[in-house]
Amino acid sequence: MRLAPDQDALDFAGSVRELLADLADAAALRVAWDDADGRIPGVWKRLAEAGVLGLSVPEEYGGSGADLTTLLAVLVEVGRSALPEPLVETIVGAMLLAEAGGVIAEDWLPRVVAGEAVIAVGLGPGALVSAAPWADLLVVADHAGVLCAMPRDEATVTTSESVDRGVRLAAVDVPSRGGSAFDGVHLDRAFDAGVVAVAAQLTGLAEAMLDMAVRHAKQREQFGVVIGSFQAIKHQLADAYVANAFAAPVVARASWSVARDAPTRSRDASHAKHAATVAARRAARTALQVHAGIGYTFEHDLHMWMKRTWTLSSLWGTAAWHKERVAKEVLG
Amino acid sequence: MRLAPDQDALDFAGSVRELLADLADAAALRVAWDDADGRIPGVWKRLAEAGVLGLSVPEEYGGSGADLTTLLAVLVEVGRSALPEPLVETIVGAMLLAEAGGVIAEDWLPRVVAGEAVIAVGLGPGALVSAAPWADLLVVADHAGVLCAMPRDEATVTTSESVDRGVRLAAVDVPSRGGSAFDGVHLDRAFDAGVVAVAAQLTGLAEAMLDMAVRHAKQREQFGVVIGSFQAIKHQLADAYVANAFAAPVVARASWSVARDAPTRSRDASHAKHAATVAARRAARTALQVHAGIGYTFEHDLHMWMKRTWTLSSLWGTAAWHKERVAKEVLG
Amino acid sequence: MDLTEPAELAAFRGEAREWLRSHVPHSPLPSLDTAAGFAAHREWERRMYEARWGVVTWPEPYGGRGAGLLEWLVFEEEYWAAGAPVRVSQNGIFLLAPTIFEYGTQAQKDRFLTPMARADEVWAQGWSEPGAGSDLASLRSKAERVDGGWRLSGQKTWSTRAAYADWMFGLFRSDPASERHRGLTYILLPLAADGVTVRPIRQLDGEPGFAEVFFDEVFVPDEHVLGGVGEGWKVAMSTTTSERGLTLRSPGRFMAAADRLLDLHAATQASDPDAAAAARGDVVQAWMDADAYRLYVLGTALKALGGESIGAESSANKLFWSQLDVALHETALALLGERATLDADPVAAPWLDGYEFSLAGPIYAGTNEVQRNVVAERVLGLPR
Amino acid sequence: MDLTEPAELAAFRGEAREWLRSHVPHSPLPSLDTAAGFAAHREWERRMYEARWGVVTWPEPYGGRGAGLLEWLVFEEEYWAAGAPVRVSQNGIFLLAPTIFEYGTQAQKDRFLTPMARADEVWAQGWSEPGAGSDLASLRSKAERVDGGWRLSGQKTWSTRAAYADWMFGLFRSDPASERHRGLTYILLPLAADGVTVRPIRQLDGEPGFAEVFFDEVFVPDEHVLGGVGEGWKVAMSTTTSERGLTLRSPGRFMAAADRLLDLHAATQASDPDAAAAARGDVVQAWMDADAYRLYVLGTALKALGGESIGAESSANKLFWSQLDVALHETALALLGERATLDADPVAAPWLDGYEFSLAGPIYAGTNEVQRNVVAERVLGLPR
Repeated sequence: MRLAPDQDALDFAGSVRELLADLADAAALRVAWDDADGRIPGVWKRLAEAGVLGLSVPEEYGGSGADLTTLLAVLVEVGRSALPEPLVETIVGAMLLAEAGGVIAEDWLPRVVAGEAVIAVGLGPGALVSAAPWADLLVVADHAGVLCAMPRDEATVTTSESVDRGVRLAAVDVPSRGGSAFDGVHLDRAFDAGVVAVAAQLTGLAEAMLDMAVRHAKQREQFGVVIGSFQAIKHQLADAYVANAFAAPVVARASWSVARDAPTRSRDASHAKHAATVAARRAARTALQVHAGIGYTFEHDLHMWMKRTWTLSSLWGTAAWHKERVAKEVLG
Repeated sequence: MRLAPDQDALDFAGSVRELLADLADAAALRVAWDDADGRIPGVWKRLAEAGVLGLSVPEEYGGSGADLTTLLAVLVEVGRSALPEPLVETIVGAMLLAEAGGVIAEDWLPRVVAGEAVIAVGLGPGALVSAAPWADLLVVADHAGVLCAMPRDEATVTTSESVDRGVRLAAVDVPSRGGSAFDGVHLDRAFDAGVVAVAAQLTGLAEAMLDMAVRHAKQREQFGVVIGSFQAIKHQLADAYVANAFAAPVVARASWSVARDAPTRSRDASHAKHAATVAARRAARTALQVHAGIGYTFEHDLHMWMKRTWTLSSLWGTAAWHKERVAKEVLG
Repeated sequence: MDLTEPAELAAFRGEAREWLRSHVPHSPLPSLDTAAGFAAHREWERRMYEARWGVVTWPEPYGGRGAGLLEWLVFEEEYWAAGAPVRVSQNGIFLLAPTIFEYGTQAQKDRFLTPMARADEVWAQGWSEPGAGSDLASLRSKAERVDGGWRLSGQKTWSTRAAYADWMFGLFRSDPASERHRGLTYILLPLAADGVTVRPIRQLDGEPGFAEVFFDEVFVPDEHVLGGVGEGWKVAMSTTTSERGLTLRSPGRFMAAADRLLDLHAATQASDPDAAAAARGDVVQAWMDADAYRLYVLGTALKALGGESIGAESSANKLFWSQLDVALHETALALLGERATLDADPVAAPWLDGYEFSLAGPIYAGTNEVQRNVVAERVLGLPR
Repeated sequence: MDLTEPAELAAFRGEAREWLRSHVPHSPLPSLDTAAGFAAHREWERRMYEARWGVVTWPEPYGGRGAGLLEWLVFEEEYWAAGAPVRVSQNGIFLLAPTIFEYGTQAQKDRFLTPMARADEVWAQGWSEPGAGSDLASLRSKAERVDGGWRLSGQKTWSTRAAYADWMFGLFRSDPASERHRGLTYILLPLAADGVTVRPIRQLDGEPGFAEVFFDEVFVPDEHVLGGVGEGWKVAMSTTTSERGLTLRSPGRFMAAADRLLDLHAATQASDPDAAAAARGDVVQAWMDADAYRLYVLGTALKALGGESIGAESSANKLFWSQLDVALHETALALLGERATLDADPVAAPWLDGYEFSLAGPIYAGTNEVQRNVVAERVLGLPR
């Protein structure tokens, strides 16, 4: 038994971490935030070259055919770097295409693997489609509620500005008879995969914010000592650490449940998103309080991580939505 | 304007505090707890002599005709001493009798004022009647749901043992055609009066527990210093203090709303019980954590205050019940 | 006990409500953190002042109404309930003015109060320094004695409003040999003075809500010292007590926010009943807490009017409102669901702004960690 | 990643479940804190031991099954799910035995382990003293060198089970000149020895769950020293690490409690739907937290089996389970409403007992304040 990614997956995630530290550090992130496009030039292609984009695509389409448990550690790293790239959306979209098969899969999946196509998906309780303005292909419901895929320029995409400049959220309006309808795909499973992927990012975000806060607490002096020596600082950091440490295995288990399509899949996915959201929001609040004034500035990096936390909290179902989903399973 | 009892009422409560410190200190309480009866001998009579029992009884029945705002400070003192006497029940019962008037009021109210009669009442959401085993007169609903008054020995009173040995909780079964039916009394108002009275006791309990904890924190040494010098201790005591400090004016306002039968009476009463319950339970948890091992013993006095807090939390509607009552008013 | 609003107070409330109803701008002013918005807010303050609603607590000769604490609370309730703009003059009229009334010379009162109240001169605060935040007494910006005045050097930070303000009040170390709370002097200076550099700092929301201010041999004449030389800490404490206490965060503001939260909940009940149901407990808790805050402040005000000192209660106050404000806005964001971060959405944006603003609450005017120490030590008597 | 239960583990689970189903007493045993209850619990341990379910992690020669960590977790899940009695031998088999296996001589193993496992000898712990609680290193009970052994004097307190136990293990200061963690020795002694006085202390629930133990020149022979003289702190730490970590509060206990909470919620849904609705969020939170605790412990166990050291993670562990346990029981009391304090009510009483017991969680085995320091300092690397 193992409740952690395999060593190979961890090693792979380690290499992605290095790649991101190199290409997508806080400075690069800041540039992307100021840019109209909002993405970090070149990273997507490099993620493709590193094999990240093809990781969960079946081998017949040029991918590695791995499952969500293998992607998990990569997603934590993506969260840790607050990366503004449409990874989750593309992974989930690719999962649906692979399941649908046929021409559409043959057309698009090799392009996903090569880093030449971005997919955005509209699943779950929300109306906004994350990454739609960046997408080449949209997988969304039409007016009749039928899921279909179409190139982005065949739909009407209306972007809503977010305080998190590293995402693009949009309403998507689909023409009545546009796109290719999907048959026989497991929407719920794809949704749960996205939910767990976002939860993994949230645990990474929380780790990064706590790291920043701990570093600050070790350096910042007040009353003649570093503030990290005060119990008031220690204890709030300890509590935030514990919350995230206990969310992580819940997220890991959910990745397994999704990969195996376990009977508890939806419950486990929702538990993961709830726990990870609560822990990450707590980490954000704690990190801000520990940083105090400096953390409240746009100049300090923390706010980009906080705002990413807020966005991922509100997408793919809020904490309350997921808690109620667990409650329905557990309590009826 | 004044959001505090009048000076007269405060002075009166001060004298009650002295009386209780004298007759009903922790040692007396402990004796009562070990006693089969569970009351402190002589205190009821002394409360009558001091005018506490007649305080809210109309003058025509030998009382002082004061309202709940005047009783408020006394009830806080009663809470502070964790007094095991049926004060709230008798006050509310007397309020109903006075409103009903007639023979029953003429019979019983002078005896209440003289400390010769205890009343227990069955109002609100619960099925248990507090103080019923101690009561001379019961004011409860019969099988048809009609409120009626009858001497205790005409009903079947089945006591349930409580971890709080300073209360007596019982199920009361009323014979079909027993007692005198009440007409034209405002049950809801009487219930709200009881709710606010209990809330006032809870703020007093919280104050007493925080006082104990602060005293302990100033004396107990660990790691070579008194534990009250640790931020971990300071901050939890500060938070518990703040919660109770903000409950107190809510309780005071509710006493006014009940006294004036304000349109917001029920909402204010429920807000008071909710806020006071949450604050007192927090004070109990904090006091126990600060005392640590010694607070966990039966020998230390703290547990009697904690258990009184638990009982008063669960009677006259729980915090959740009252919160929902506020929600229904505020949110619909 | 008596909670009936006296007739005069009710009349005052009616008058304020009437004026606000007919004068509060129908659509929100542009953001205070832009030049245009700053000007629009100055203009609003001027209209308030001219109608004698700008500084109701000040004496009549200075444009006020000599309003007492209760009237002030009532005015604030009406002000925020009317959806009126945030007060660009806040630092001056609520924080500095009480200090000028207490310690200022007649000449200083004549010079500063009216332009302050008319928002012709907007004030920024100069407390914190890069090395002196929670530990304010460790500040190092200095004032050197020169002929006829003082020469300032050093740096202040987190100076609210300084990006567009005209004047600053703050503490400077006038005795180079002094330490901690001693040897400080309270000084007023124009931000346009030679040697002053204001570097706006963008806040969480990306706007320059505060600034760093650098002093390079800035001359300030003696008449701009408030209170005695070396008495700065004592003088400043009267301001920071106001800041933390009654006059910084009036209950009216939270009551108005709680009422808006009820509206948001009602709207969500129609659009997303599950979200509304899940947030029900938090919504009513926020409303109850705003109500409790109103009552606590009212009780404190009535005690103060009765001659009791309020002291460390303002720390309890600050802990409560800052936590209430964060929780209230967290609840709103939960109700907004996926729209929570849309900062151009007309429904979501004010809540998001409010949330970002609320996050500063547990930090500024003494972090909540410091306030808990104050409550523990000064109210509960625990050892330092 | 692989969360499939291996076939051998599933078989072990099945065997345990089967035995428990047919042997767990149908009605609860009398309270452990009465003489009769203590005897009944000893008897239950004896039956467990005889069926080789008493000490599953011990090597077979000592009556165990050589079970690994995963089997132990599975056994605990089954044990608590079956509603089996609390373990009167817990101090011995979970806290002392690992230390004996690590530091004991062969003679000590032979002398102590079997009677411990059969509950013929029940062990109490001797850590805390009146002046040494959170600050355990300040303990002062002393062991003086005498011919052939040691003479103990002083006092221990909060000694769980000591009211009815047979033996005690604990730390004594054997070097009178030593301070803090140095100069301590780990000693085993019979509570029936001359000079030992046990004064039971009634806990919150009124029962003598722990005791003070006084030592008046108590002689203990050399062979009852565990580990080296003066090495007591190091030897003891292996026990307290177990206590705080995996082997004190197994997830199975909380999972069983969470499952009972679901039942209580379902029952309340019928009798008091408003109360059930109000507690819905807290009930599912308790269930999720129990599930998270199970997963965290499983993850830690798997890491430990993979050769990683677990160290300070046990502090995070203790913070989580102790808070979960209190919250879970608070929720149950909220569901019980006015019955919450009825300690003779068959539905309410176990929850009330459980609540009282849960309140000790944040205190014993190192207060949560101490644990937060440990997490902050040893995991996050903040300065002491």
